[in-house]
Amino acid sequence: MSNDHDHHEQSIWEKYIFSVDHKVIGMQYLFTGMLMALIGGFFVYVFRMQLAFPGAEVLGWGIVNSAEYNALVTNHGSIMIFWVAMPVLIAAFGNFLIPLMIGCDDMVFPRLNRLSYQIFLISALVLIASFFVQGGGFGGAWTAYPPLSANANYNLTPWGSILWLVAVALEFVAFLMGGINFITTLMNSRAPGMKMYDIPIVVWMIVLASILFMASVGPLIAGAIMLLLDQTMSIGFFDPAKGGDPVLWQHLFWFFGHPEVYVVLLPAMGIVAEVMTTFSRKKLFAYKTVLNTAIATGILSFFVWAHHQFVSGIDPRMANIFTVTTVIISIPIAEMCFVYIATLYKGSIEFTTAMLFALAFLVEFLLGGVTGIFLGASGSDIYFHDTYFVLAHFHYTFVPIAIISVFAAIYYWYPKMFGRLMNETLGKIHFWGTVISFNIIFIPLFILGASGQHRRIYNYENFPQLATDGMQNLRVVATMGLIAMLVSQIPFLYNFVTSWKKGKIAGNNPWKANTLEWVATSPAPHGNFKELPTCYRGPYEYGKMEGRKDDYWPQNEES
Amino acid sequence: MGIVQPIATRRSATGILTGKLAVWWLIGSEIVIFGGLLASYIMMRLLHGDWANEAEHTNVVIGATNTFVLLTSSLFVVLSHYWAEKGDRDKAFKYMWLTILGGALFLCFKSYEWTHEIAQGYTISKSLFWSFYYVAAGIHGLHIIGGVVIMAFISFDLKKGKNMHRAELIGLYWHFVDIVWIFLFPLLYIAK
Amino acid sequence: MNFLIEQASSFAADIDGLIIIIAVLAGFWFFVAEFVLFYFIFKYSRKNQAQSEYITGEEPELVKWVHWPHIAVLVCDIVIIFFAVKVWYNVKQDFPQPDETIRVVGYQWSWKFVHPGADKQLGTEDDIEMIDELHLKVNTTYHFKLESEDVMHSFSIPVFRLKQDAVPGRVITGWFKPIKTGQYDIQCAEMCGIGHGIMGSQLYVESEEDHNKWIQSVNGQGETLSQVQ
Amino acid sequence: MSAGSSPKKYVKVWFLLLVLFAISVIGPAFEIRWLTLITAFGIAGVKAFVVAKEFMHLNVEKKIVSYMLGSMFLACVLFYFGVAGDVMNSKGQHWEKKVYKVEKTKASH
Repeated sequence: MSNDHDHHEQSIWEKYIFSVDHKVIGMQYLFTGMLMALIGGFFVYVFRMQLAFPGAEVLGWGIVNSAEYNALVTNHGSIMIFWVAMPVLIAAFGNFLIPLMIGCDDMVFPRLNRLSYQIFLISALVLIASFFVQGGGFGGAWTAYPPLSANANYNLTPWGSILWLVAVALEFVAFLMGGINFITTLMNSRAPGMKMYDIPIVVWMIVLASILFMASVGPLIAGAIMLLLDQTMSIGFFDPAKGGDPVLWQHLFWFFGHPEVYVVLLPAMGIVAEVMTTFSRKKLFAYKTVLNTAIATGILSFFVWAHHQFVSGIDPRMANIFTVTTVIISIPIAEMCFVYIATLYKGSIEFTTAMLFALAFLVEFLLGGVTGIFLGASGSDIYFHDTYFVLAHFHYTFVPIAIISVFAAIYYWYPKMFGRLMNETLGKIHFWGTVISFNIIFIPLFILGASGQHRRIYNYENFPQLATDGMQNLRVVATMGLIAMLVSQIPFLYNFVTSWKKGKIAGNNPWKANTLEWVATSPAPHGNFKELPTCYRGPYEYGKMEGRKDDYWPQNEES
Repeated sequence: MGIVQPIATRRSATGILTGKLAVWWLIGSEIVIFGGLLASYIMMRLLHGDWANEAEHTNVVIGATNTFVLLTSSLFVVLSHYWAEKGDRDKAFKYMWLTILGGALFLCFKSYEWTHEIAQGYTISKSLFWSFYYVAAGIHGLHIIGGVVIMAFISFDLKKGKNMHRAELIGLYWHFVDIVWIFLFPLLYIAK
Repeated sequence: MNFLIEQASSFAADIDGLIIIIAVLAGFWFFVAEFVLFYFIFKYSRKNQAQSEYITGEEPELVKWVHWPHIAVLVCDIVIIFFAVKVWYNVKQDFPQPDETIRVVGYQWSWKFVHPGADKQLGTEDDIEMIDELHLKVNTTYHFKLESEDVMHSFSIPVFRLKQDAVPGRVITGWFKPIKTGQYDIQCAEMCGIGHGIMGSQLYVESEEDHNKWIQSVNGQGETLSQVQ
Repeated sequence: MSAGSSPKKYVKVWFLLLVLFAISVIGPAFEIRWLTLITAFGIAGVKAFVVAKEFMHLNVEKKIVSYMLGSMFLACVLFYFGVAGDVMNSKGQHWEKKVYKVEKTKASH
């Protein structure tokens, strides 16, 4: 059936600002996420300079006092998770890819899709506003443990904490609405002939992530309302003097917190699966195993949350249950990594920038996953909890998830978004600059953490055992690594902007991939396909197949 | 700017209408929100035995009548859905407005109840029981208001015989709000 | 491989032992996976392998290569769980009889330590309250009663491998037994506001007679607000 | 989606709900703890099932919907049992809550 979709020429206002096209909304999320990443990156530059050169004036900020330091640390964490990782990984690539990859013309609810971006934009503006209010930005860590977050005379940021909480709550609402849109679209609007196991893994992962998010965020939304009342009307849900219990907030937060990290992990694994299979020309090793381990990880992720609270006041007997479930959850993830590595076996790997980033994801994420076992085992967590070892662990998982796999996705789908290829040499410079400096930052932080340096401390000169020259040099090395990593983003931004007009024309299928988005023209028009495609086979038919000249077999081709 | 409904919305690989599937997922997300709040309330309630003294002052009579009102309005919305399914515009419209009346009645009783309780000094910050009472019943009340407003819009469509399937969608939402109240009523009013 | 800092309490060696076990087991699988990954990257680059093969991943002889490592990882995990729970039980659940009990109170931006004084009984008027200074006798088993007066703090002595959050509204008991004399840091490990970074305290583990000498010297003077270095 | 045979059926279901509702109000009046528990809370569960099955047509709906709603409810139950140990108790292994004197207003009988 022909697709009589676009009928009248839309004004700029309709086409870009108030668009209901899933691709434009995807780009809006992507640009907002990248802008917030710059802000988060600036924050980490400022407070790492303070750590490397305590008390010195930081270029571009001035003297960093302890309240500012806490606000910078808190909002670096909040921005990078809620306003960079989730919007870019789930909303930007979810919106852009899901309709294209399952062969339909748009999300099922275009206006709900636009509304969820608008609420997300408001949440980002509310968060930015929280830095300019009296008392400055909220400084009580992104976990916002009460009574510090609930009581203004404890956190000394009366407006900052309220605005931070409202921003996070709005962001949850935006992603609940977005999630319902994604899940319903995948369930109902698949191309004819696309059976469950023909759906590309990245689409599966993004929708699984939306389901995990929806099922885990509920209690925290109730918790956010309770905390908001504590902050504004000093009600006392979490104030022990009034009968409340601060540990209740910790449970509400981490019941959401841990499924949340799998919510951002799964789309990243999906992106790596797409990029890796295309550039190694290899069928994904055991598609069903990847899918089943993803679902198993998702379900298990609801049973592990209290490993964040081993020493934070929960009953020691509970800790034993959670250490068992936490160490067990490393099984499905290890299985998924083994299967990804097995996909490369007997492949023919072409080292494009996207492929380099996908491989770097696997290399780096393995170290992130392995160091997590030190923290999941309750015994060793007594020592490592809230040290820089924890910080290095979750950066070895979050940076590959939110930065490295996102770069792989941008280099891979840029031709489909803008119709032109990004420059490969600039891409390689950007790749080596980012990955090498990333390791220079966080290997020293592992060592610092193992020698007892705790997180969020503004100035280590107060602790003689931490103020040794050796440790201070490690902090300087880490800060130099960070500056190198930020500087090496310049070739990427330059490449991103100039390739818009000056990149090589890409054509529909530059990478010779199978999935349906490469059937549409690049950039795809409103309504995506002239003829909505039918799906005949799985998305990963790569490799030498008898009777076929090419080493790939697009999903929509009949023969 | 007329938005053309995408073809995606008309597809139904699962056999469930897209709109209804979305409402089921909305109800799923609401279960976890109310569930988290009520779980926290139950735990605190088991800790603080003395809340039973506070709960003495809740008005069980109004709570019971509100339960009756919501049960009846659930009946009306399912009848409205029944007649909408049969294509009878007027009956669907009539029962939808009876449901809206039920919702409005519920809100009137609640506001009467709350004004008296606050007048007697049982405000939200009197004690933690009352905080949970006002937060839980308050969020539920907001959901009733949302439901009533949406039902009004849908009833005008029903009158014109457009989007008749939406009667069932708002009916599902309304039944869910009724079920939440079915659990709220014993937890807040009865547990003495 | 004393990669970590010195062990100044009785259970520090247990925790370090667990860390080494995990390092060996997890590290082994890490290097195996990285080696295989890099081996595939170099062996199957387009230069060496022009044409890729069609492998579904359901072939038994290939699945075997993923299945057995998967089982081995499960076995390693069970070993890790066993040792982790054992260490956790000894440190956080099964407490030896205390020789002395102290009180530790965290408040916005200092630690207050209440020593039992000469009579070794808390709550008597010869108790010694110290701000940001904790004096302990080596080789004696201490119980500490931890509480917080305002927000979440975390009582952490890295050289003891000790950490326990101070939760407002709760009194949490823990134990330790110093085995080395010396002066060490005490840190706050939970974000507690703008002074979180200056909440450091000094721990003095003294021999028997030094400790008694110290008790005589401060006897009855109560709080001594020593300046933080 | 057939909306059931006739309106009469729904009125009967409504009546059943009213009966259950009456029991759940009368039961607690006897002030017997276990009776209150069964009537008030047990019947609430039954009413919820009746509304879900009859009015929301979950009995004829696709199975996946009931599995989804059930798993969301299980998430809440899991949350409850994971957290109750700390919040519900006033003391546990090596910890106890400092009970603050929340001014107890004796109910004026």
